[in-house]
Amino acid sequence: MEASVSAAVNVSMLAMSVIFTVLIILIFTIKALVKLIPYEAPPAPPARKVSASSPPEQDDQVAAITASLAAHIGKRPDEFRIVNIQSR
Amino acid sequence: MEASVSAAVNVSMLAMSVIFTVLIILIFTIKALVKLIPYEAPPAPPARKVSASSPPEQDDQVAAITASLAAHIGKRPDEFRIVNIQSR
Amino acid sequence: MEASVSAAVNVSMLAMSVIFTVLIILIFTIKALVKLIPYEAPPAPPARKVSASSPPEQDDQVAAITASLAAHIGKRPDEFRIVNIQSR
Amino acid sequence: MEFSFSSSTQKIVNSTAFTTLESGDALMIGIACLLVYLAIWKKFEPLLLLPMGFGCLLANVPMSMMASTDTGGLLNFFYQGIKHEVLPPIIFMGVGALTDFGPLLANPTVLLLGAAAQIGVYMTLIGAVFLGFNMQEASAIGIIGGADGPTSIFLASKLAPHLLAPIAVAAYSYMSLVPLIQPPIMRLLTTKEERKIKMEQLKPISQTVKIIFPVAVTIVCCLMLPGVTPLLGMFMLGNMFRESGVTARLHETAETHLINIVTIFLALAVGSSMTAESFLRLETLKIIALGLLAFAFATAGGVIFGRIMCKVSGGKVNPLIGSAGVSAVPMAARVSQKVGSEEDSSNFLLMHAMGPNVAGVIGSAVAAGVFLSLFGDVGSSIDTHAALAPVIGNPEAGIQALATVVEVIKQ
Amino acid sequence: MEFSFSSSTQKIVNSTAFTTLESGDALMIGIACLLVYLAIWKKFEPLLLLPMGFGCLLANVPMSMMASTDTGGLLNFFYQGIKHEVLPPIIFMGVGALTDFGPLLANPTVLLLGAAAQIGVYMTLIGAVFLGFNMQEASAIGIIGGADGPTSIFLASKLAPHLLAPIAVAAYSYMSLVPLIQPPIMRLLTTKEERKIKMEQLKPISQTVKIIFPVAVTIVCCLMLPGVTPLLGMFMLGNMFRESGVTARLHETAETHLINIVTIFLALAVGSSMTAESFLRLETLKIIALGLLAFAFATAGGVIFGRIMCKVSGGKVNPLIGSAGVSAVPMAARVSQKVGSEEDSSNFLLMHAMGPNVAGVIGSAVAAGVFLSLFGDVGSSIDTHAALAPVIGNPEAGIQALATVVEVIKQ
Amino acid sequence: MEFSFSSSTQKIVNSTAFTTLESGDALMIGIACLLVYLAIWKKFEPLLLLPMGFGCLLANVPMSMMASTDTGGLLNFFYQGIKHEVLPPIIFMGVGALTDFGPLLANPTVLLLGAAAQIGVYMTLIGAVFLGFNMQEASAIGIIGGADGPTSIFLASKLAPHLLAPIAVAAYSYMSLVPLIQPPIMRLLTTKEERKIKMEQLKPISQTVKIIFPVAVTIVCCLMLPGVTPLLGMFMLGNMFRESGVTARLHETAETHLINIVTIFLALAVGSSMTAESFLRLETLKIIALGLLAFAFATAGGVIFGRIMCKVSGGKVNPLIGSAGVSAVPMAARVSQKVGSEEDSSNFLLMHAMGPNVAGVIGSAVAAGVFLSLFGDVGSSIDTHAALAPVIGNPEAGIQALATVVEVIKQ
Ligand code: NA
Ligand code: NA
Ligand code: NA
Repeated sequence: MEASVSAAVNVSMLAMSVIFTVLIILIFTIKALVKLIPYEAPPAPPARKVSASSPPEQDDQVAAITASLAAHIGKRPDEFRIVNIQSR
Repeated sequence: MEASVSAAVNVSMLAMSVIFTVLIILIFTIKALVKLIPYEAPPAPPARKVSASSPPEQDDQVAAITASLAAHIGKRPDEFRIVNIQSR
Repeated sequence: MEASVSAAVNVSMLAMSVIFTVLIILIFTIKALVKLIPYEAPPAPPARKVSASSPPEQDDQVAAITASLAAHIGKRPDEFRIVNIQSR
Repeated sequence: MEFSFSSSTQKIVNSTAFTTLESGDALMIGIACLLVYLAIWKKFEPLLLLPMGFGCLLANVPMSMMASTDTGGLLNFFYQGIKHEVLPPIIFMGVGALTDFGPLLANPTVLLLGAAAQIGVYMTLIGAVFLGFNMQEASAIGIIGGADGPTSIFLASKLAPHLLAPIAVAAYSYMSLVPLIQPPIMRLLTTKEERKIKMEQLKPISQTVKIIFPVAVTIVCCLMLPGVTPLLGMFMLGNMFRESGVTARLHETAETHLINIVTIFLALAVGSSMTAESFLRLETLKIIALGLLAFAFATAGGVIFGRIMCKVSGGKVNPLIGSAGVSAVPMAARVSQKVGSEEDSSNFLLMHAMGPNVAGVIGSAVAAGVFLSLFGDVGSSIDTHAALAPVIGNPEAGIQALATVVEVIKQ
Repeated sequence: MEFSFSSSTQKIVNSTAFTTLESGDALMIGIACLLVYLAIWKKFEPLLLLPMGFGCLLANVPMSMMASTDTGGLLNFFYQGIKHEVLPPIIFMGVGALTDFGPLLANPTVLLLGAAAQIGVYMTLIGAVFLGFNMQEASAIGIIGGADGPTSIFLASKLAPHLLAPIAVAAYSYMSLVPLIQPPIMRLLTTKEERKIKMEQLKPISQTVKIIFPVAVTIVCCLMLPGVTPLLGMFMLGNMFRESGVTARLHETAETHLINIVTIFLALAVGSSMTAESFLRLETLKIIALGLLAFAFATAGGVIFGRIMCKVSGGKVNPLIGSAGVSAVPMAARVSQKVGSEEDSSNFLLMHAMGPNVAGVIGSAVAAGVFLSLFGDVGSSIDTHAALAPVIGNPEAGIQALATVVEVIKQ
Repeated sequence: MEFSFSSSTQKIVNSTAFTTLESGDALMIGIACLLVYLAIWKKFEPLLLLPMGFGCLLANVPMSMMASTDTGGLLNFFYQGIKHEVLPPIIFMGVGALTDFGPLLANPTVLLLGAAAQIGVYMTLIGAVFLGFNMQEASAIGIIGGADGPTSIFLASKLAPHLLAPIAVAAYSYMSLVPLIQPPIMRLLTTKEERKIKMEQLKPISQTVKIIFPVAVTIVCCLMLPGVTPLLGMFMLGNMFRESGVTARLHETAETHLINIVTIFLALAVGSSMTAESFLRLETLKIIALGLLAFAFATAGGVIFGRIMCKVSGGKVNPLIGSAGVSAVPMAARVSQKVGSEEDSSNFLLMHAMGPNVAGVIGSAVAAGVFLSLFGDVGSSIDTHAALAPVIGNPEAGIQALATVVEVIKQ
């Protein structure tokens, strides 16, 4: 038997110390993080804008849908206008 | 040509015998199984209990929802009580 | 320095020529393809046939459903008849 | 190194595939396009034949390094998964996850139909030997009659890797042609009255039996024919995922994305082995011809044994379900249903045919196991694997024991 | 080669597994069926124990070439993924993608409970040494007390590969038994009043903190214990996929099909190492016994430290959440909830117990890291990998540095 | 072995990464955090840069065995997939499954824009040679201007593996910066009137053409430039899965979980090659600078050729769609749409820009093919693969033929 029980006890004490050391460092890291970056309630979702400045993604969608629609109804894209996309 | 047709016939007869042997053993295995474990119609789904002994999973759900709700409405979990979770 | 700028210029001119060559060949390939196989508007979806010649896939479905139903209501498959499967 | 315009041009021109394109390559590219055409417009097992055709296309571009023999190439990498028999068992796991053994368990005697349909395998074996193939090659060709892609690929990669490509192409093509090949044979070998027989409805099966069944099959079949364990064991594991009711996550993965991923790699790899050198041979034509023989005899075997069962049971078995014993799940079962309903539109054979249909899968796996017991040799497998795991332990004690026994018998 | 009917028959009979089936194989097949039974009917971690049991079944069919030691076989191929430590980290990535560190971040001191529960690891280590295992083996056995499957498999494959099978079986079995093992210990070590303590609701945590946390853990822990980087780093990467909000695709794949695929391969491979030779030993019984010890002491350690925290905090901490520090996510946290609600049905400990629960995962990973720092040796890993990448560079400068230091100390 | 408390402590302290952490490692960890920051908060190609940054973080923990050069380590294992050119083609298959060639087929002349944008590649090549890189390195750097991640990684791993990390980082970073880099160049090189041009609506394309197109591209391009077959062929296969209509299962897997899995492995592997030794060099800064040049010239090339097409077509082509020829799908097409709608909000260029956008992908693949024809050498690939498949056949007949030709020319 290569390993003795006393060695095992030594290793165990050491390892538990290391574990507590590492996790205590982690606790302080988390506490520092939480203090530095406090929780802020997420803002209420903004009301849908009806003005020209719709979000850029919707611009894409309008462009894509317009082009498809144009292809489908056989009109040039500037002969009609999509006013609003309503997601359900 | 290493292999002769007669050898092929030999092998074929042997192989068919083995296949039938194996599958017949399987037939009897299945018959034994089906006889030992007859089909039972699944019981009708039990009516939802309204009493305290709700299933353990729902306990968890109630606990989780209560904790979340508590965090949200800013009350302690014991200041209110979730009575029932209705799945849709 | 193994490579000289003049060699790089040579390689660049050559490579651009190759790229244009390959892509021009591709353009003509596409043009030929589009000419050979013109777009045809997809036919309007055919009205559901009510006659005996329902599509083969539905035959399977009717067979499977009939068999299951037979097992469930305890009748022989020929004692009843599924007339139509309506997908929603 | 000089990079003058003219020398570079020369280099590019010389490196185009046109300079080394031979007529064989061009023909193979045509065959690749044919496979793609059949897959898309004729719906010939498109999940396999489309990537297989495309792999063939890529492999036959000269200097593309995409043939299965191009060490270091992409498709050679996927090909290792066939060579080392990793991919077919994973596909079989997915097939198991997709298979419902309920109809078989409700009427286990139809396993005999799955056995009888294997006659196609052996008629083809004899035919192949007659045409000059050796025993290993003939076995790999014969199993086309098993009508199971992964089983064919698994056996071919073990017994006759040089014939893998034509065998795989034949197996999947004829599988797609089942609705054309089978009906005339079925009508020829049965009477109108037999085709009108209505079968009793199947009795329901306990879920417990469905769970125990894969374990039972594994123990029974693998103990008797250990060589088929990778294939049959994984098949049954997939079915356990399905029936156990406690491994929904694994079941879903096995029957969707895992089988799909492996199918892509396997089909590309098989396609990459379709080079002019290996495919444009007389052997390929022989295999194509033998494959048709295999399917025809398998169908006939199933139907004739169906008639026997019909007689023995006193007319309770419709012989048309016998043809489903070739497997080709679920195509062959649909054919039984269709031919039956032609005589009597109120005759519903589909569920009854599903039993012999899955029995055919087990039957061909067993047939493959018999071949592996007779002709299997793990030498090549160990050689190639040596690269992956240098610390070769004791090479397969069982085989050595077997060799010893054979030695003793010889003396 | 002759293929007379009689010689062929002889060959087939000799190649059946029955001719070489020994009682050990049969017993292992029985154990495989037991595992499958426990997985399906007792719901013992079925995602792992079902394929593990099935892998054991396949591996113990003689001549099936499915044991982890059968070079060239299918399950040997999957086993390479354990041997080279590829599969456990990928599983850990998926676990990270499934883990919510919110409760831990809201109350970070519960990390101490995750540390305290590791006492189970060390009591078991001492016990194992007492029973005659050497230090490496004892470490691998001890980590069963960490109650994390992938961590156990990862450490066992590094420190004691010959004990992998019993360690994995013990780890997953006892994890399933947590609802039986823990409650009596929890009731024994706490008073009725302590069990009734209601904890303050957790405060919400900024998403930014949740995103930074995995990076912080990786830097802090991996710099201190580099050996555990594959495991802990991938765990944290999975969590980044979850919390970052910009990698939804990767998150979904990591927590579903990727972890499922790897689970199938890993469990089959572990099962394939359960051969009679390696499993039917006295050591296995010792490991099973020590595993129970590990879970019991881990639970006790957590609960006792919970009482200390209760005292120190002036009664704000319910000691029942300490037992969740063993990990076994989320089972152990549910046990805390259940035992707590037995005393007072309005006491909701689940969320509070999730903190120590995930802390326990980090704790065992750190414990594994300590073992690797002390006993880790990459020799075998390099040997096997040599086959995959012949151009071996400098074998791990760090370890060499370490070796030098050790040399110096010895002098 | 002694395990006294003090000697063990010493061992642990010595094995922490702190003892060997050098300033380079620390700096690289900082760079890793920067990449993660850019990925999450600046949304720089997060699917790639997040795992890449995390891989860099893990690789730079000393003694973690996670660098791409650590034989036997986890990320070295994934790195083999780049080294042997397996992962980029699989990603390209997924990209093909996500690509709609409809707009390109409706207006095939825009392929010229995809060709013109490659001027960025060559201006960068010349610049790189000017800055002292050799021809292979300069080619790999130049292809950053192709604005295709997998193409860049594929070419870099073949021609200049030591520059893989900075090239990949530059390629993905600038791709994310396309909305910032392109607009000023586009406005500078076009007149207000040109930007207002409205293009005719695209005509619909037969599904049959969409199916035949990938086969046609494969045959035309791969026969002319065989070296690019793994990349372009797999790209077209993915597109076949999409358009054929008969392989929905494979299509879904290729464009979701398979590409996701491979992306995780690829990005981690690229990140793991970002070690202090390989990344903290003057070359990296040069490459970052050249990459910006590449994107700027590619944009300019596309726009200027757009003006030419505008002239030739009699004002029917809006030159703004030229910038989309750099690829960076679909970002660059969106930029065309945005800059166009700034002048006239009723101008819808997005669909028209999708044509040159996907043409740019083909264009860069062709450019990569030209480089491979000129400078490709499979030596290293064969060397490393030798380990995987010992039975090396004839090493790539085509390349040998090429070498012979080169010899002949030299004389
Ligand atoms: Na069959
Ligand atoms: Na733990
Ligand atoms: Na491009």
